[in-house]
Amino acid sequence: MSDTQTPEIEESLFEAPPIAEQERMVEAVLFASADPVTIAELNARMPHGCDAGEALVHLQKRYEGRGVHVIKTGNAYAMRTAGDLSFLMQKETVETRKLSRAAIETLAIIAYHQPVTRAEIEEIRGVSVSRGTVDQLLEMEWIRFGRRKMTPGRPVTFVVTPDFLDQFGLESARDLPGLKELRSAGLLENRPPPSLSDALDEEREDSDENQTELFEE
Amino acid sequence: MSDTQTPEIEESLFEAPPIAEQERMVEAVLFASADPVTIAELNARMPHGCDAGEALVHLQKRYEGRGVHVIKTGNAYAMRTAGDLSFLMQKETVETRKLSRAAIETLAIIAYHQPVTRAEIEEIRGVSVSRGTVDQLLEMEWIRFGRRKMTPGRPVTFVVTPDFLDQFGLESARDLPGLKELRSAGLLENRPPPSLSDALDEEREDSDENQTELFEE
Amino acid sequence: MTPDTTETAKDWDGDARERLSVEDRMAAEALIVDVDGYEGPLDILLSLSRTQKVDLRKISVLQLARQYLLFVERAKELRLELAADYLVMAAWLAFLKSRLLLPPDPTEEGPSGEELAAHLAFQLERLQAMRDVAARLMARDRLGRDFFVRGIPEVIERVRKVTYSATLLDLMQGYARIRTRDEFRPFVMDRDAVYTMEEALGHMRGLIGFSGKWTDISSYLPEDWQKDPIKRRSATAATFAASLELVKEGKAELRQSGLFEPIELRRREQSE
Repeated sequence: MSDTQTPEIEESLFEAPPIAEQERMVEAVLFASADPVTIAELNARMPHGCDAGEALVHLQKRYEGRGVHVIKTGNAYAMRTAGDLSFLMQKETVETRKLSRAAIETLAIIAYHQPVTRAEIEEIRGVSVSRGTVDQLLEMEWIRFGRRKMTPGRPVTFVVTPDFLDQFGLESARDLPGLKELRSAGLLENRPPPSLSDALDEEREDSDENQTELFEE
Repeated sequence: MSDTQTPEIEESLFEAPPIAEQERMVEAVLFASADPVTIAELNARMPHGCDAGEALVHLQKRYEGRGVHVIKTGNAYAMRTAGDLSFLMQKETVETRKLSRAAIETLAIIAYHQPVTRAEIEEIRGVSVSRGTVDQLLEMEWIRFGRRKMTPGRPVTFVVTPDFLDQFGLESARDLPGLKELRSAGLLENRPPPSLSDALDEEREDSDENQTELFEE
Repeated sequence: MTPDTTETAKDWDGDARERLSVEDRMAAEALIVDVDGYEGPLDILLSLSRTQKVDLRKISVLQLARQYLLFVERAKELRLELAADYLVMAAWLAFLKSRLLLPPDPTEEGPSGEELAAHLAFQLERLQAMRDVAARLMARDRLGRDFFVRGIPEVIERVRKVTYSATLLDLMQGYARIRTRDEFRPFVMDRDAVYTMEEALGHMRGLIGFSGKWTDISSYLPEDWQKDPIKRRSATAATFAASLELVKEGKAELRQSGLFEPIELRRREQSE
């Protein structure tokens, strides 16, 4: 290190601080500095007669194997956290969001009518089902593809997954309450004509027996 | 440290990293952060079974007498350069806004008398406290609102913040310089002017109790 | 009462005829020059108390009161504008002075002069103490001035993981919503006892052509609207309104011979 020589020449004028003290100084400067610091800058900041280069060597050795390292970047020095500890610098935040209304409705239709095609979902919902909604449910692994339907075009169907059952605490999709039960639980607010509701409930029971038939009439 | 027990119980489940490794982790996290980090935050970021509190004790010892220290401020820990090396840091020195005499006195009164109402500050200073003074301290985040006092009108109170402690290198409000002397001299008592009614006196006594509570663990 | 205040009380007796030293006067005058630099009357009192060169606990409050009143006098002579709280303090100190000098009146209520004086001494001591600790606080090693934070803080990378939640209730309500959507119909008032003007008009248009002579409009009421009083009222009103409409169209004429007499209607002859 070329800088090493200069202070020794001037040593006669000022007593330089002990090397351990110089090491402390370099440590503090490297810690607090917003940019990497060159040896020249260190020497300029430290008291007369100091040898930043030598102090740095000591410091580097001291931090070997520690959680923090002294590294050289260009011709300047800086302190950095050890690479193997980078996982500590990540903070995983888990954000819980409510599922969108479209997603809930789509999921509900799949659960009640599985296996069900996209066209059938759209027919029931009365609006088109966005690709994103289905993708989201697939990604969450709450639905999956069922077997293709034996109708023209052989469309894919969707069914719910064991994850879904797990999430909603159900033994099987058949445990989902029918409309009559929903109403008696106060989940249906408007009262449909009695004949229609009975029909729907019957339809539900039918679909429990053989869901595939539901849309093939 | 109450945190010490929990990981030991869970130790059977996961092998925690050796304490030297945990120390490295705490070192890396504290080093990387400009803001103080609580033990809870450390534990949350470290692998399961780690005991940040114990690792911290080791780390603090390691940095004793170094150019950088591990300090406790409030209930969090931080690394800071040693105060005796400030002469090296001209470049890093932040120009702080000069506080007015009124602001300094108000800050001291809040620190030593907290939680304290505006009326109490005014009684101590013998002059009304300008809005600007309180606003400045709030803006610097050295003071914040405490809970309301249980006296008529339920006035808001002021207390100092963890930032205040960090700023002045205090571990807690109990470490304020001269606090003990002031208390034993009775100068932190809320002594009402003699003309006040007895009813008011009783309330004052209540608030005295609140205060002692704050400083005593 | 603390021993200190007893001592102070002794001082007051001694001070009764004591004159302010030249030095005190100088100090008091110096204050006047720079009133703006002071933080209120308590601050002035604290500065004045320093001229007594004693421990604040042994301060002569009487002398202090005198000094302050003198200061206010001077300020008035110099026509300096003093803030109201300075004058309030002056009035209070004048009162305190009289209490301290006059023998205590046993019938008088409220705190004694000594108690008031002791409190003022306490206030001064407390303010001084606060100033002392404020100075000690500000002299501490300070963040960003004496000790420093990490210069290159490493930002904690936030890895955001989103999980979605939905309950069985959400699911069932969602399904119920879809399955019952078709059963909604817009809310309408059921008005089966209301005979509208349009109905009356339609009814009358069919009949008016045959009515060449004056006929009571009540005879135009449809048969099934004549029995039930509610229905009848509604039909009467509608029929009357429809009659007016026909008159307006120039198809009929209306007349009434007197108040509450029957209203009669007949076809208007198309003369033109």
